[in-house]
Amino acid sequence: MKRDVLVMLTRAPYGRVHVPEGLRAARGVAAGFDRHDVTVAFVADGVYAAREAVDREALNMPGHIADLLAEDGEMVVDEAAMAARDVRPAEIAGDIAVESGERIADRVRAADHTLDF
Amino acid sequence: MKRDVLVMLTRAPYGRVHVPEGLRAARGVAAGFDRHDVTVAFVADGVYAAREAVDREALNMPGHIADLLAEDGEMVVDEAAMAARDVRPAEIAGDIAVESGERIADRVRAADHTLDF
Amino acid sequence: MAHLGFLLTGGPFDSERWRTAYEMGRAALDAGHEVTYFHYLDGALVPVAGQEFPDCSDTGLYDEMPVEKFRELVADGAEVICCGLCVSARGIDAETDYPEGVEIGLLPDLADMLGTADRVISL
Amino acid sequence: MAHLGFLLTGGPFDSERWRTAYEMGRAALDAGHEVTYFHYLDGALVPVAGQEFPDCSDTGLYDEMPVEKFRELVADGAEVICCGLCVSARGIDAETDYPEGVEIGLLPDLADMLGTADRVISL
Amino acid sequence: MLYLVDEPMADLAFRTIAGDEDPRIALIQDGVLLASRAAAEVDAPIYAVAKDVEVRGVDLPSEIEPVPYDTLIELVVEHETKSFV
Amino acid sequence: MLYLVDEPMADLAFRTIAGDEDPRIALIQDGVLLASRAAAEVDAPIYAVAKDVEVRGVDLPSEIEPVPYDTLIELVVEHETKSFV
Repeated sequence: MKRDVLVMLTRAPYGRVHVPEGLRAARGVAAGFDRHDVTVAFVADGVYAAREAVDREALNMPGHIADLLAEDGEMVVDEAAMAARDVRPAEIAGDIAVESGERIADRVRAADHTLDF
Repeated sequence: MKRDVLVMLTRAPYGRVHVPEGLRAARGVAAGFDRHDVTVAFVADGVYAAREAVDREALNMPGHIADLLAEDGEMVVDEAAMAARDVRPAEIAGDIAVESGERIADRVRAADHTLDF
Repeated sequence: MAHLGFLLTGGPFDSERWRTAYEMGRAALDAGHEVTYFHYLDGALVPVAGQEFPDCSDTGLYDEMPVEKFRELVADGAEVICCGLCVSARGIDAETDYPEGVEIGLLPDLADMLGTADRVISL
Repeated sequence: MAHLGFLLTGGPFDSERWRTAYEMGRAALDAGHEVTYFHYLDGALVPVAGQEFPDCSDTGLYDEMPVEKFRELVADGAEVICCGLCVSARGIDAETDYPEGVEIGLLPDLADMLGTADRVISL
Repeated sequence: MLYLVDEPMADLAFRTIAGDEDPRIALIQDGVLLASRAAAEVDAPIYAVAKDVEVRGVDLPSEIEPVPYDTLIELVVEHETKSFV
Repeated sequence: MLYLVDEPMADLAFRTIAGDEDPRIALIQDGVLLASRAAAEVDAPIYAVAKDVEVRGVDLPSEIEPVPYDTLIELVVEHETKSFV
């Protein structure tokens, strides 16, 4: 059955595999038999990975993101988590939508399943 | 050469091996050839492990602590980290000395080597 | 009967998540539910055979080693799938390092679990 | 010449600490210093042979796998000791799973490192 | 909805719970250390995994009910569940 | 004394540094995200591991000097070192 899946990236990106491998999982479940609807949310320390200035190549992100977008996945970032870490909306990469803390919480409640990495 | 070694336990105890294995390392280096002077400091989330109420048996702590004390090791806990986590001095186990945040910082600076787990 | 899926990304020594996954799966099997595990990232290290720890408490986290707990779950009907890519990254030889019944899968297996399970718990 | 000791407790996929340990050791060897590593806890997973990751960036964390980095350090004179107890707990077979030159030790080796090294960096 | 709550994701968890009209909360792992905060912030049924409470020696506020794993599974099966673990 | 500082132990690190009359600080790993705090709190030489700064895209305050690993090792050999990593 096709599901609404929210994939939460919760950790600071560099030095661990969670952001790239979470993105790999996101596009993997978007591309599987059921073609789930997948949204990736950068939350908690994961918001650092949503910044334009991070070296996506060094983080092994570009291929997974291209595949995710090709499967109609979308990417959002939690403004409440950004504010707590002094990350400004202007710093966020253009392919990631800044959404309010309430909107992110709405997405968690509305999803059929959530995964976190 | 005999050294002053400060072993810092930094993580909440249950569910990971860092507290018991950090204690194992502490008594191991206290018992080695040089018989280093070893102090174990419960700092950051490690202060939870210094509470009287934790189940030391379930945390695999008693044997390592007995060995450490037999080697003249001592155990201290960081009051500043306790305060940040709402842990009161009355909650701390009797074999662990509560020391001020400044005193713990003094110990870090004075040690020949620090290890953290 | 419900179908519970667990995504386990924690390793055997750095968090309690493997143990929570075991306890919840154990209770679910006992209640007659269907249980599937997808082990991803350091979760692939959990069911590695040959784990030995000499002096752990009977009441503690390692009353038995993680691999023994998951061997038991497999014997009682749980499906345990480890992500093949994560297995290779960690230098695990699935043939010799995993107990019988632990399967190697890929992300489409996670996608299937998301499609069929009534509940998915990410640990 | 100085003697630098590193205590590494982080695993190969959960933090940058293995990579920092490598980079600092690499720089220390290049400057003519003596380098000893004591791998403890998940640090014992770092130099496990056979790690394969298909598609990592040349500029990233895994331009080579952790085991290759430590193989190189051993070849260039670093002493790499893995805690035997941690090795057993993780189901690692030291004979077949570690590259040549990676030694198995115990806590007295850590005590010796503390006694002889000019600097000890805990990672 | 049932929410499993551990410490690392607690901020997002409590924010999500705040917008739910009929939440149930199960504190799990180090999440049992949040017992006082949960009791103060949330007006809803709150459970805590008994094993996790016992090993950590946490004094639960009276409104939080310790539950064994089989009760936790009953809650999970009964309610849609979101995990913050 | 030279202090290596990463995020998880930052509170104890800055407290320890505050009582040192002649400290040097090297921000490392996610510790480079603390650049603004370090520059504001500490009146002492502050370094940051250049590779860690670059991959994270951190704008360093002008008083913090990015250093490669070989410079970091020179600093370690020159000064007693305490690690908060």
